[in-house]
Amino acid sequence: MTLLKLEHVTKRFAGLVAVNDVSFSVDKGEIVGIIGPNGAGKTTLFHTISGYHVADEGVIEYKRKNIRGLKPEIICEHGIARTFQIVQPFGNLTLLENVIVGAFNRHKKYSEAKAVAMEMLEFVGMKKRADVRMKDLTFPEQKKVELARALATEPELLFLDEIMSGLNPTEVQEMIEIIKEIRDRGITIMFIEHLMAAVMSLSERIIVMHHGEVLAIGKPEEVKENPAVIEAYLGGAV
Amino acid sequence: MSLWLFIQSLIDGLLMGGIYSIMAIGLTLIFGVMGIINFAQGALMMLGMYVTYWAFTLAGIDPYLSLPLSAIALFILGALIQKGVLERVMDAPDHNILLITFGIMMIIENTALVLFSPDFRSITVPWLSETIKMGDYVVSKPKLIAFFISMSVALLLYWFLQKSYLGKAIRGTANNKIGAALVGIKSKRINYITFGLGAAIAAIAGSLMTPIISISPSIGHTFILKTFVVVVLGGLGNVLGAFVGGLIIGVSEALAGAAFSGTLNELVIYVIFVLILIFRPKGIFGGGS
Amino acid sequence: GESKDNFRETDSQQDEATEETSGSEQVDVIKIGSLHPLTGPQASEGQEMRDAIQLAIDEVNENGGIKSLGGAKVELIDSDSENNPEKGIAEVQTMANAGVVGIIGPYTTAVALAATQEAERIGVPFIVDVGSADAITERGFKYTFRIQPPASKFPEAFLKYVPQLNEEYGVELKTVINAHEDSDFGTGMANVLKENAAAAGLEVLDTLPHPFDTADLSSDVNKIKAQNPDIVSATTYLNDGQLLVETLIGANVKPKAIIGMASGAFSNAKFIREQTDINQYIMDVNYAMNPNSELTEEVKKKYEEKYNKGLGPNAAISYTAAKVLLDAIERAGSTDRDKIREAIAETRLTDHILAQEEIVFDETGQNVNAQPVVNQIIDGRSYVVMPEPYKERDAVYPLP
Amino acid sequence: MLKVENLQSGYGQIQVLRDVSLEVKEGEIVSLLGANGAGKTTTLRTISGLIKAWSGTVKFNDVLITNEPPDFIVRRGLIQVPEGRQLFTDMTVLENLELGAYTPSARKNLKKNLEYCFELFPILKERIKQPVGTMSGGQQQMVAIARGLMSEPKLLILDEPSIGLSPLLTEQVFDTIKEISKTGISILLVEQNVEQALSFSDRGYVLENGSIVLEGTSDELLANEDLRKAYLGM
Amino acid sequence: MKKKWVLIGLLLVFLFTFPLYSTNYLLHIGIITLMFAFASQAWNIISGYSGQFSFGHAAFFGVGAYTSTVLLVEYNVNPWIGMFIGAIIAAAIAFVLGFLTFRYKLKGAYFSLTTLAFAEILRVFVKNTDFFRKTMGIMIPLDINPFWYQFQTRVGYYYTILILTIIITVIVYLISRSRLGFNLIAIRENEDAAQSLGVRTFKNKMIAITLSGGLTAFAGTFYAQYLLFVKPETVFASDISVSILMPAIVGGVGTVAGPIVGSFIVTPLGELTSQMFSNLAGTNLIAYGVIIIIIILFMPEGVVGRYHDWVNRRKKGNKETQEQKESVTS
Ligand SMILES: Nc1ncnc2c1ncn2[C@@H]1O[C@H](COP(=O)(O)OP(=O)(O)OP(=O)(O)O)[C@@H](O)[C@H]1O
Ligand SMILES: Nc1ncnc2c1ncn2[C@@H]1O[C@H](COP(=O)(O)OP(=O)(O)OP(=O)(O)O)[C@@H](O)[C@H]1O
Ligand SMILES: [Mg+2]
Ligand SMILES: [Mg+2]
Repeated sequence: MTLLKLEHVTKRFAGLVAVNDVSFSVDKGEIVGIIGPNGAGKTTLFHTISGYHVADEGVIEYKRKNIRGLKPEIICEHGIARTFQIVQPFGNLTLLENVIVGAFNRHKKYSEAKAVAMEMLEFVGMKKRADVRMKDLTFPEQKKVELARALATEPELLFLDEIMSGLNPTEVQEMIEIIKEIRDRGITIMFIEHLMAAVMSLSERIIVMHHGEVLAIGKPEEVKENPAVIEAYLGGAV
Repeated sequence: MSLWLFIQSLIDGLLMGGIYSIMAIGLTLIFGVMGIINFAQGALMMLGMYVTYWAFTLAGIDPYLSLPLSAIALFILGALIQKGVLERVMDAPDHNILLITFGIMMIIENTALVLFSPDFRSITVPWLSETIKMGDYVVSKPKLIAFFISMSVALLLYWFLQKSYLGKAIRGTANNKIGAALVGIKSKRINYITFGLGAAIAAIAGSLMTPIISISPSIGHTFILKTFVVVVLGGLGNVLGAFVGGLIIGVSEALAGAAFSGTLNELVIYVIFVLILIFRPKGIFGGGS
Repeated sequence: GESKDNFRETDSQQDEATEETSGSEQVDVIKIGSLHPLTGPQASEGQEMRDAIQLAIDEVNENGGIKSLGGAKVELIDSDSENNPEKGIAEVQTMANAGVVGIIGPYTTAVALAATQEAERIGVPFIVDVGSADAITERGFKYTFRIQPPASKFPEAFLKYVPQLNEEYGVELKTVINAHEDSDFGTGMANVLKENAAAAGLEVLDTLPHPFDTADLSSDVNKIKAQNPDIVSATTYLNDGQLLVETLIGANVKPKAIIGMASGAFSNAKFIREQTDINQYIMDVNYAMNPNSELTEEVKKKYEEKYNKGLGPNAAISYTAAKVLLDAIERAGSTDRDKIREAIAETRLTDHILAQEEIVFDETGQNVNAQPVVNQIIDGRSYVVMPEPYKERDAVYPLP
Repeated sequence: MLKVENLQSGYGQIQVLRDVSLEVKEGEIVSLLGANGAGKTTTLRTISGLIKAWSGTVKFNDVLITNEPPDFIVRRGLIQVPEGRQLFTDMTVLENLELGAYTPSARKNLKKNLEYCFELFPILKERIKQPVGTMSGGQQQMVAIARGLMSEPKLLILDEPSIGLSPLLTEQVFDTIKEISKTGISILLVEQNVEQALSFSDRGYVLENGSIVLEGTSDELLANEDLRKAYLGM
Repeated sequence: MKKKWVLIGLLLVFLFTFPLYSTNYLLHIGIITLMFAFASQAWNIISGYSGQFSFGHAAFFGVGAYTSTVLLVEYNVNPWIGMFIGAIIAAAIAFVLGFLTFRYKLKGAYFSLTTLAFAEILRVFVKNTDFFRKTMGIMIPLDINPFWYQFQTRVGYYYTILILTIIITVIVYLISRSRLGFNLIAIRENEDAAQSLGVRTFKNKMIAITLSGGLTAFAGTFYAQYLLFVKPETVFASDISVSILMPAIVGGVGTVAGPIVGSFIVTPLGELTSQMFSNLAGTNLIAYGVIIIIIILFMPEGVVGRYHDWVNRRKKGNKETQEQKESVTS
């Protein structure tokens, strides 16, 4: 079943086309990786889908409903959650309180929200530090809490923007497991990442962006071999 | 409204606007660039007025000659305030800084009250007291001078902030303190300079106004609210915006004063303010939404 | 109605405080309170008034204190109202607890309303020196007295005197524009002026309010210029009044007369003395000191010597208020607040410095004979030019 | 060149570093490795004077710089490209780079260094007028590195410079680091890209819970079983 | 936790029995303190919790004071009822203000200054409107009867404002633990992040400002009834706005106890300094300014924030030493 569908989506910033005529769709239960050079428009694409930017052109459908132009909070209520490439913590709140905010998306009662939040913190392995203030964490740690926070909103579709940056290979491995488990809980995932190891092992499909356009879509192996992708993005690596 | 009334009001409004501008320029530096909501700005201006007043009364120094004196004196005081107090709260939330500057205002004002007594004082400078008459229209000399100095200060400060290394360092420090430290900026010193400059400009405003109005320790109150309005109207930290914002407020106040009865002209400036902000939430030069 | 009798609190604390001072008549010091704005924009006037009260007290002390109380000395407890009603209430309380037998104050209406109400609750006599709203003495309070004439008296006097001036000097100045500060003080007078002008044969072309701390009056002056009235009348404080005159001159506006109504500038000693290049022939309908009394000269001199500033009419009123209170204490021969209140109510003071008949209070507590006179500034001095018997010299009317 | 001895520091009451000692010699590339939250960034911040050392010493070119203000340290040529980038986001790319060359010595070579940075990251030249805050994450990282280079470092400290960079650019940045190092500039590098980092470092230290638990040449470290397990996931 | 409730209980006992052993003067100070505690608590909702810093709460205070007074004087409406009508009108005005500002995403200083401008607009409007008797103000006729919100002695006023303050504190406490409260704090801390978590920022801010404005009006009515007159320059003054925000900042913004604790510091402090420095006018305000600055320098998170910090640190300290012990043994 198609969960998310983009048709000819374009987003411009004064003279610069950051996302250019992008079309693709994502099925329920998939894990889709997005890669592309810096400034290719990946984050802008996430922002556009999740309502932080309004697409200048094109159609964005989620569960057959047009969500283009809706506000981020409404899109979240529809079931799309996200994390940020540049972390957006509630710095003065504790980790628990950070996640409770997310949990309140589906739960009205404090006690319920708190229970959900605790569960999510435990899930990402941060429960121990539930009472620490968010601003006292390192960036990778904050990203984990952001993940817990996003999960606490109980989404069906989850966007992760470079959630593994700053993790060492072992930690990346752990994160990969966590993401797989999220998928196993029935949540569809789109993620942006520059760590090829992670991208290759997680993605069922990969979308490659370049200059705001989709350069290639396909299975990891196909994409890896694509000369255009190698030229623009991978270089000699991997 | 007759044509005469319209044009005369326009002239008066522009000139008064120049005064609001010069007040706002100092504030926009402190408020917009450093992020300090400085309630004490009016009190600093008041001190500038007293410097000019005493220089004139005790030593017969012309107000425009004592202008550098009051600027330097207040620069030093501003830097000391930054060093003594504000430096310690630069990272604190805005509302704390706000209350601190409120406290500073009380201290300065009441110290002036104790030292100088609450009496209203004014100076009469012979060569300034004649107005310039052009037919039926009159132009106040000290206001005209204030207008041009205000404009020059705006342009100079704009150039300084945008083009000079020190100016960039000031903006950089305001934008990211850690970043500034990591490129070798002495951010503490930069902050002394910035706050000092803001205070010095307040002093210039005060000196320019001394021939125009009577001074007393609480004179700052007359201007502070309007000055805040002008700063926001021009866009925080935008020096040219502050200048233009001052003119807008001055002119609209004068025209509304001519058109309406009562003190509704005060209403008009606030309504204009709210309207402008609604359509240009970052001030007139801040780029609309 | 009957509720008013209930208004006084029967607070044990309060009674104790009173008893302390009233129990025996062997007292060493008698305290009286002053409540004025000593900080903020009104501080200049407030401090002048406080100083005048101190002067009156010093005089009594130098002359052997309160004789009926065995020469007890009088002490001033002064307090800062910050021109804030709540603060006024608190200060009345503090002073009452400190044992004052009467309070003098407070300059602005807002504080006057709150403070007199508090004094009424406690039962401590409160003499309003300056505080203009008619309402202050219209609430049926027993402990409130007022020296200055109520606000409505000024425009009434204005409307009486101007036709007289017209007649005496054979001119027809008919049209008036009234520029006034926009608190109840100026607005109240402007209203009365507007309402009653026609009956006096005058026409009010416009009334132009401004905030007392304004920095610019060019709008108002432009409007005056555009309408060209015979008379510019003004109710102002000091700095706005001065600004008004400066702006009028700067804009080359030449009315045939500038006449203040209780102007804080045109009767201000400093303005009169120092602003000679702009103040020539400006008139003011205001309460004033009696120029023909030697006592006035003496008090003025003492005040000047002691405080190095001129005695203005506000301070003169405060001085008089203190005199009234001290006189009442002397006659009461007691520090009992009620007895003093009664003594104040029975005041008949002829030996005073104001330009008015004997000081007598009516049943509302208003000094009934309080009356404004017409002053005119001539060559750096203010003269009473109307009415008899206070008149010092002829007016220069209209402006040459 | 840089000598850190028995450094202790932390945030508020919480101690992070416990007796950290390390050394970077003239012209060396040294890697500082460690898990998330081990204290790498804290070490670098303490060296640069951004947070106070509780005890211990930092010497740079034989000058004691412990607890000197950051600008003092920067003026001596110890430059850091920090975690979180710490850019002047409201200012343009060009202004950021100009401020990079704030110290008098760096200011002299502003033009030349600017050219060098633009050569390295051509996109920055295209975007000199763009406010940095509106740039993509990777682009911002480029500005951060470029700003560091503008300062004419003698010792360049890089806290995870490859964060957010595409593989191609990561490669390029590592090449640049090698190149810089060849011009005689010493490098202290924190990287999660452990294998790659060690491949061109001379030596490395491993930090765990605020203490150095392992040190050695890159080859030694790469051969270390524990390290491979802990950081390379194998 | 338990300790906290004992503390609150003791405080309540103290507050309720206060009139028994206080003087009239202290009672007056107590009343003013509670009144600003109340208003500051209301301010706390929009400015403390959701971080939208209002400089203009005098607007709502003034509307409360004027509404009940005009209704009483002109239409003989009982102030107890007028108080609620005042709150509704203030809430409506707050709603409009919120709509104009939040709809167009005004934030930070831009929002603060707009609120200030709004208060000024109301002040200038009232002082130019005949219906409100311009600057003459309106006197409330004396009619001492609790039914008409006038009390024989201060004690009645004291209990009225005490109960109002307790009610608003309970309301704020409930908000702080509710979804609304978390949403507001999230907005304060990071609006983008809040949105990503489904927090309807506009709606929540609208609720907060409406509630805050409406509640502030109760303090206004109280003030009018206590002084028995209203004037534009006393109830719409920017001084009132400052008096409203000061307790919360000194006590700790965004905390339930902050505004109360803050008011019990700020108001009596003003009195204390003016008693102690009564010799030379102005020195009292200098002292006051100095003390306020010192408090903020040393307790940047407010007195309550400071207390929390201290408690947390103790807890954490204990835990930490425990952990260290454990790690040593293992
Ligand atoms: N500002 C701060 N206040 C309090 N604690 C902090 C602060 N910054 C970091 N910490 C804590 O100090 C410890 C060490 O942090 P540090 O940033 O040095 O780690 P790191 O090794 O750089 O990790 P990473 O790989 O995640 O960047 C962590 O537990 C972190 O939570
Ligand atoms: N608010 C904005 N205003 C102007 N330009 C912008 C804005 N946001 C992004 N851009 C530009 O749009 C382009 C795409 O940016 P985007 O953040 O989507 O890149 P990205 O693919 O996520 O890159 P990275 O991998 O570095 O994160 C970049 O050139 C960036 O500079
Ligand atoms: Mg990105
Ligand atoms: Mg780190």
